[in-house]
Amino acid sequence: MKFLSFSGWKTRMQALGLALLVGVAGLTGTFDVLAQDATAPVAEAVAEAAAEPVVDKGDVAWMLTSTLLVLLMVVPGLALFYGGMVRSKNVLSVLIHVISVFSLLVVLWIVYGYSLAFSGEGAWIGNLDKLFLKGVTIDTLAATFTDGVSLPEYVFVAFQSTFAGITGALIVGAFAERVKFSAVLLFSVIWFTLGYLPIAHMVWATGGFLFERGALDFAGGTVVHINAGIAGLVGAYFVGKRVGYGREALKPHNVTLTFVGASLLWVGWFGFNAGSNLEATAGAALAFINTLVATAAAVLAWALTEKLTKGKASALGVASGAVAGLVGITPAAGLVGPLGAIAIGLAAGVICVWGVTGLKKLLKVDDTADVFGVHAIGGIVGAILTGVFYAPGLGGLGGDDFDMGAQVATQALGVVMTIAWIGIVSVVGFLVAKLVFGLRVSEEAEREGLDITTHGESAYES
Amino acid sequence: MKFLSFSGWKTRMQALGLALLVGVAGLTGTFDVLAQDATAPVAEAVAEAAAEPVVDKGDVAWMLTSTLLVLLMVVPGLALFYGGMVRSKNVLSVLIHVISVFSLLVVLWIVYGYSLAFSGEGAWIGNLDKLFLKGVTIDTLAATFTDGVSLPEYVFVAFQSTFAGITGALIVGAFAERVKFSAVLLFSVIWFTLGYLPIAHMVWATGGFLFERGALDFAGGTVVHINAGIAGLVGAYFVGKRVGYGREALKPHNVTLTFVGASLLWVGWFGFNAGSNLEATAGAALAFINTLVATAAAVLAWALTEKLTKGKASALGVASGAVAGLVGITPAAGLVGPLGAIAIGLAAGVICVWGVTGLKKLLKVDDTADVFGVHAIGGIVGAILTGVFYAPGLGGLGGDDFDMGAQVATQALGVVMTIAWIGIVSVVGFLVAKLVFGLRVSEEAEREGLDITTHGESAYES
Amino acid sequence: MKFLSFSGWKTRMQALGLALLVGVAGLTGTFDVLAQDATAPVAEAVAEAAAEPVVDKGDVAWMLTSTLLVLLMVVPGLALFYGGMVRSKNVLSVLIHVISVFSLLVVLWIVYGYSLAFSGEGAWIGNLDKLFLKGVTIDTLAATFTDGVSLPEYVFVAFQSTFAGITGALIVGAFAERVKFSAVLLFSVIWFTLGYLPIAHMVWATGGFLFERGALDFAGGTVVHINAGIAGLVGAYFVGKRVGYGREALKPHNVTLTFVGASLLWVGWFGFNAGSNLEATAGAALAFINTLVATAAAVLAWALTEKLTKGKASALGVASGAVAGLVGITPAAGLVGPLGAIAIGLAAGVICVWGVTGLKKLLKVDDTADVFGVHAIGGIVGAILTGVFYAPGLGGLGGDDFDMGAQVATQALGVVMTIAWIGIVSVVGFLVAKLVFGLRVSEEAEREGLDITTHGESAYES
Amino acid sequence: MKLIIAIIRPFKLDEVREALGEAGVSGLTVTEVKGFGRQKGHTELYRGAEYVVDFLPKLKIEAAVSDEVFDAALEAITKSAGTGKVGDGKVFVVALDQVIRIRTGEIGADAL
Amino acid sequence: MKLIIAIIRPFKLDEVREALGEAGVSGLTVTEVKGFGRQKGHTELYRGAEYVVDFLPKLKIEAAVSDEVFDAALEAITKSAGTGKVGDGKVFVVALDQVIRIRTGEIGADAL
Amino acid sequence: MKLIIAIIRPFKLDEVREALGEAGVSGLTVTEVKGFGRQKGHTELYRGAEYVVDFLPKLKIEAAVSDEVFDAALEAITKSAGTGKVGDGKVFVVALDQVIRIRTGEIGADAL
Ligand SMILES: Nc1ncnc2c1ncn2[C@@H]1O[C@H](COP(=O)(O)OP(=O)(O)O)[C@@H](O)[C@H]1O
Ligand SMILES: Nc1ncnc2c1ncn2[C@@H]1O[C@H](COP(=O)(O)OP(=O)(O)O)[C@@H](O)[C@H]1O
Ligand SMILES: Nc1ncnc2c1ncn2[C@@H]1O[C@H](COP(=O)(O)OP(=O)(O)O)[C@@H](O)[C@H]1O
Repeated sequence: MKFLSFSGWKTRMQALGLALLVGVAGLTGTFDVLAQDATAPVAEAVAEAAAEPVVDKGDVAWMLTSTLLVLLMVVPGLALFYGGMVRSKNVLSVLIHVISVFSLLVVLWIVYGYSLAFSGEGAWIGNLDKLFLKGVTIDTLAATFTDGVSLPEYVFVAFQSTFAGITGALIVGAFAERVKFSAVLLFSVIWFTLGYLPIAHMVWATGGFLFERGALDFAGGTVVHINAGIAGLVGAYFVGKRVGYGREALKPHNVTLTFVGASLLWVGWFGFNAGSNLEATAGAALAFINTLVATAAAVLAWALTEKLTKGKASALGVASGAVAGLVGITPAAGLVGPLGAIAIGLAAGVICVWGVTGLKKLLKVDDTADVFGVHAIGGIVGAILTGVFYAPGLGGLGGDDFDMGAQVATQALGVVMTIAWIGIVSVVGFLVAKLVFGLRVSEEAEREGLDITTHGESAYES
Repeated sequence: MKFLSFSGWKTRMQALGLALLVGVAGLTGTFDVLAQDATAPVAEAVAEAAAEPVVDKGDVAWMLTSTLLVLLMVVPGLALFYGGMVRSKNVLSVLIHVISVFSLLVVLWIVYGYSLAFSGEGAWIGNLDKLFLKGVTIDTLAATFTDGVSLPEYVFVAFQSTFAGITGALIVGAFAERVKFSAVLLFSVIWFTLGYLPIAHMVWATGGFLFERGALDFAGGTVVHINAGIAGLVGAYFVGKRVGYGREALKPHNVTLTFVGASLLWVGWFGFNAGSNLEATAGAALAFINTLVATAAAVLAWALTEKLTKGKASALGVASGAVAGLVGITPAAGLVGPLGAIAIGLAAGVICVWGVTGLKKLLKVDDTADVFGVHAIGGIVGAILTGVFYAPGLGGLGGDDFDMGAQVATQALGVVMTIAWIGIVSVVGFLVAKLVFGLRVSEEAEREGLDITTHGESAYES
Repeated sequence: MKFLSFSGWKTRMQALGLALLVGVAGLTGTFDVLAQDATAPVAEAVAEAAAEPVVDKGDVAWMLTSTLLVLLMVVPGLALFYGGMVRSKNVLSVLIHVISVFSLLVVLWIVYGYSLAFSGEGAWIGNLDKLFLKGVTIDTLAATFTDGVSLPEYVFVAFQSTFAGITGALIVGAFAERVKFSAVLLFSVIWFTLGYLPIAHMVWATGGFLFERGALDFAGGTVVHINAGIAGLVGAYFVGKRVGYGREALKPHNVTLTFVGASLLWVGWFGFNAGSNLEATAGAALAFINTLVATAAAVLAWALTEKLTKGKASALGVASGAVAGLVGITPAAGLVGPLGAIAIGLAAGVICVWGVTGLKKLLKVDDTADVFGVHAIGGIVGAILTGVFYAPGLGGLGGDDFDMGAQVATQALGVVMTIAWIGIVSVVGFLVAKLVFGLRVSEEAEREGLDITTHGESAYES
Repeated sequence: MKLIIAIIRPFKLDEVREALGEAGVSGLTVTEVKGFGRQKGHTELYRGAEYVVDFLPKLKIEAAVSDEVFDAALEAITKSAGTGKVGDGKVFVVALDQVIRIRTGEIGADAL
Repeated sequence: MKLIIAIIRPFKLDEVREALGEAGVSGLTVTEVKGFGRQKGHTELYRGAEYVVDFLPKLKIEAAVSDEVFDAALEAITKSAGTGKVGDGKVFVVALDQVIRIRTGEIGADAL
Repeated sequence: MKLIIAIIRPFKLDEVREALGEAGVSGLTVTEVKGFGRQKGHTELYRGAEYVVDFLPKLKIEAAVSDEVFDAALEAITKSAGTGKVGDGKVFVVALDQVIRIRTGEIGADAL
């Protein structure tokens, strides 16, 4: 296993990268100890054996619905969630970043992403056999978690493409309001290729390193949220703070939009979480109800935490709480019971308040939309607690031989590997983007706003 | 049957309560006359007998979709519908009320709501056997209206939880812009426990008082809309009028948002209405097309009524017309034919214009978002007309022995019982909330706006 | 195949009408040459034979979902897409036009639309056997493209009603900000009756002129988009330019809303395109993934074209690009492979930039929301390219005997017929509306804005 | 002629307008402004940051008045706009050289 | 030097700006305001309530001018802003004590 | 007493406010305005049309000051608002006849 080397920008980043490397190396030694049978219900990407696999139209209906729900999460969901949080002079730039990165990654997914993620059974990455969807036709199938039950492969390709797309789009919230559009696009390609595809393969594909070790990640807590949160954090460091940060009030220009965005994220997330069951069964229903109640609990938890610590519960708070709950329940969605889900939602809601306040201050970073504080922190909370509430005694679906300690260790391994891998890839990505295009617009352009200066228009007129 | 007694706050409220009590008492005497076999297609909550019940993935797909559509109705749908109608200084408070009440009730639904509503076959309320969803697992099933066809119980729990949540959220529109957040939350819990759960049980659960009498309420005209409308009306009286009401122009700050909200209510309502069929069959399709055409008819009816009576058809009007039509068709959705649905839509559209203008003036109440004028009035129109257009001769699904007079009487009974029960519970709820927290913010806080004073933020910045 | 020349303005329109008539007559003579077996997978409206047709609940679930997605496209999708593009003093009028026209057409669909479009097998129009949905019940079925697989007829009626509704609603964007509301409604009825119903019948119904000739139009490229684009263009000519056009900056008042609208159009379009498969099969999945990737490609293509030609990629551009891609892929959705879809998306993205800039200047027309430049141009690009990428060698589903030249000619025939037919009908419709109500509000009312002057309200208050 | 410029609390607009009307002032022009002064703003919370909102929403009323009604106008404003709490606002008076009614070309007091 | 303050109809802005430009006025500042005067507003309908909108959207133009161009500027405005209907607006003139261009520190007419 | 009217770049507000505070000015009123002057606006693109945005967003600051602090206030503004690039804005000074504090009825310099 080789990692890319890189050289100085901020020594802080180097230190971080090195520390992560060491951490991973250390953990790698414990893999055999932690390893256990991959009994977790994760996808065998494409059916190969399975005599006469059956395709059920109910599954197809649900999975198509789920796929479009993930699109709904991105546009307009995420775009509004982020767009409302920036100043009105930058809202269009955020919308453009979100839709462009998503579009770009969806196209790249067809070109080589799907193949590298889901074709072949290597430990770290797939192969290029399905470049340009070669061999994928209206007749090919993809396996579900149930033997003998398949989906049209196009369904699986489409569903997974939206996961890649949303992960990339999540990142851009961290350095909004000052980043160069070209740099965002270049970074996205690098991160997608070297970061997202390997992690997705490792976690979800047969033969994948973490998949084989039994790491539980029902719908993408590590692959999507920790991943995006870390890449965002690195980006926020590299791009630097906004002009006026810490002095002026850099307020959301439209909290209503942010609320709408959070609401659509909640609605769409059922596709994300219950769709990850790949079938319209009671398992999907469990993932569904967990996604409902964990989020509700997190909304209440965030509001209460704000009320107790600051005296007032805010709308930005309930919106953030919803997202925190959603992130937290993602890895656990189909694996824990509703009470476990409520517990995870409460934990994510409370801890992420700290993620966007105390921790954020500690990190001295200007993460515009708190991608790190919500997605990475909430993702870590969820990943670890999945290992806890999977326990049958706590209402989870784990078997009688479930070993909580071992599972939590495996979960931690997944978290640390993702942090390390994505941390390094992100550093590389931003360094390259910096060299090629530069990362920031001029201070004058930033003052005037990216909408006018980069995109030639302003969002609002009377 | 005992009702709670209460004493004075506004004599007006007492009089109302008493009148309702008397009305109910009178009607109760006629129950046996009205009673008939419960042939109406309403749910037996949980399958018990049914040798080898079948779960169809198509049903699961549709019901999961329906459930998330109801969530879409609440956030962002209802939140925007109401949020656009208030002044910009209060929009966030409305959004927070809607999402918090919904979240709270969904969590309480898991804790004791589902059990009290759907476990056990009492006439007035269920039992506590399924507290904390005890005994509900990935393997338990819930019955549909078709013998031998079941759903995973989690689907039913989730679907029904959103009904409870939206009903509570609907109420808050009536006293927006001046109510205390804490009072809203406390009232919601009281109303949910003493009001919503009994009514839902009575109407939808086997053994329920109205269920057994054959009251028709396909998707919740009484349980949801009349219920919310009455609670809202009582709340608007108790909380009192907004400062400046009647003198200043208390205008919607953003009619576009209200329009978007109404649109999403329309879209989501298919989950509400066609989802209430519990299966993806022609019955769902009938409920679906009725929900489409009744609403279209109501939009046109409201616009035309405004044009004729005021000279101009407004956007707030078409948005309100859509909601009125949706409310009106709710109890009838799967029971009448498309022409009956158009008739109901036209009636609801025209009559609710009066509900929010003439009647509102008569009542001398400041119902901010016209929860009473649209949801209670539209709900009553729909409940009664369901008894009419259910007639086979009018395109409805009623059998050949259908007796319109008896059915309309049964429908009226359901309406009156709901009004009485919820009226009393709401009075209790608001009295308690008044005692504990007080109902209103200070006049100064009201002037400055709840967003800043209660929630510490403002919605819009440039 | 000849194109028409014309001169003059009022005379120009007259000439256009005449020329179109002549053109159609001329083209009709070539039909037999172009005709070929109707192997295209288009719907037989209602099952008649089919011993024991099967209804699958998965299909019902998907088709109900698809139908509501088309509603989502209209309200709030299209309403916001257009509403954001006009000035704030006219936004409500646009919202009202969109929802009213949709509502009106949905009701008319029940009254006579469905019958004229899908009952009977004439070449040009159906019959009146199903007036007021006579004979349509909860037990009647509609055929799908697969023998022996049916849908409840109500599903088909509802699905198709939304197509009629959205097509009418699309038109109103072309002459927004100055047209009379009454004229819009009257025109819509004329155009629906004489324009939409015949074209829908010709293209989609058994016996229909174009259907029998094998014109490929998977989801309505001609029936919906070229149709709406042409009607819009004619309307923009008839209604005339906005006051100030060409001198003042008539800017979108809220590009964020337009972006949200475009996003919801994308999300909803899966119902439109993948729903047109009528079953939840791999065919729907193909239409689905094509709708995803073509749009993504068009977003990138439009942005890049703007960047290269104007120096800056705009948000209005990516939003328009998404819609252009969606329009382009519509006729091809279930017929080409994903790479073909990407190609179509790229083509539509690039060419429609010209449609809304260069071509628009040439036409000297004030098409407020560029209905012609995006829907007609994108529709033509898509219709023609469907004939290209249907080729099996290019990844399409065409058989081995596929003849690209002949198919493209058939496609062109469909395009020209639609342009001619709708051109003439629109001229008639606007002339009648002009005579009856007049087409434009007064200049003073236009200056003050339609919201206040026609609808008695303003959208935004503080 | 004088130009009276008054900064008032937004919710006082209707009262002030009526009072001015009674004092004989027939027209006025209103602008939404943000005011900074002794009155303390609320604290707003955003993720990880608190801002004291120094600038409070106020309305600026401008009314051109003839010398005859000037005193009555001043009194009308000060009476109708006050609440007695910090932040009630200020009235500024500036001499007007000239007034023209665009529609008619009338000048001076006739134009008011 | 004078400060010309004109209240005009919003759609007249471009015409007025051009006219002022021709009259030799090189800069101006525009504010969105609400005007109350003789012109009647429309009635707006909201559920169960009708409001007469007294306050109509207007634009306020402020232009500081030197004494040389003053007369031409006044005429430019009154000519270009008129429609002859009630609500065309007013022009107010105030004496300017001083003008400074921030960028250069120039003062007086040079700063205009 | 003088009324200082300054047109500045929006992002300079905080600096100017602080500078004025140090100069002894305790209150001010801010309006969002659009300015037209030498500074060129950006070109905005809309479908098939390009518009040069002549009017740029500026802030107008109005501060009533006593004669004592007048000079310091002027200097504070010109120093804190400048960037040296075209578009920094202007300061206009108008004589104030009277100032009244609504809350207390104080008049003149006491009211500031
Ligand atoms: N010197 C000043 N110049 C211009 N505006 C002022 C001045 N002082 C106060 N204001 C305006 O008056 C408003 C009220 O002033 P403030 O000091 O808060 O209370 P009060 O008027 O009761 O003393 C401020 O918000 C500001 O808009
Ligand atoms: N005395 C005044 N002081 C300040 N502004 C005024 C005054 N009178 C009128 N205005 C402004 O001028 C606008 C037009 O005035 P109005 O009386 O409606 O028509 P006209 O100018 O044609 O007489 C008003 O809307 C208001 O903004
Ligand atoms: N004569 C004027 N009257 C009123 N406002 C003016 C005048 N000239 C300039 N301004 C205002 O000052 C702003 C800056 O002026 P500009 O000519 O662009 O740059 P500078 O102040 O650096 O010379 C303008 O946008 C406008 O708001």
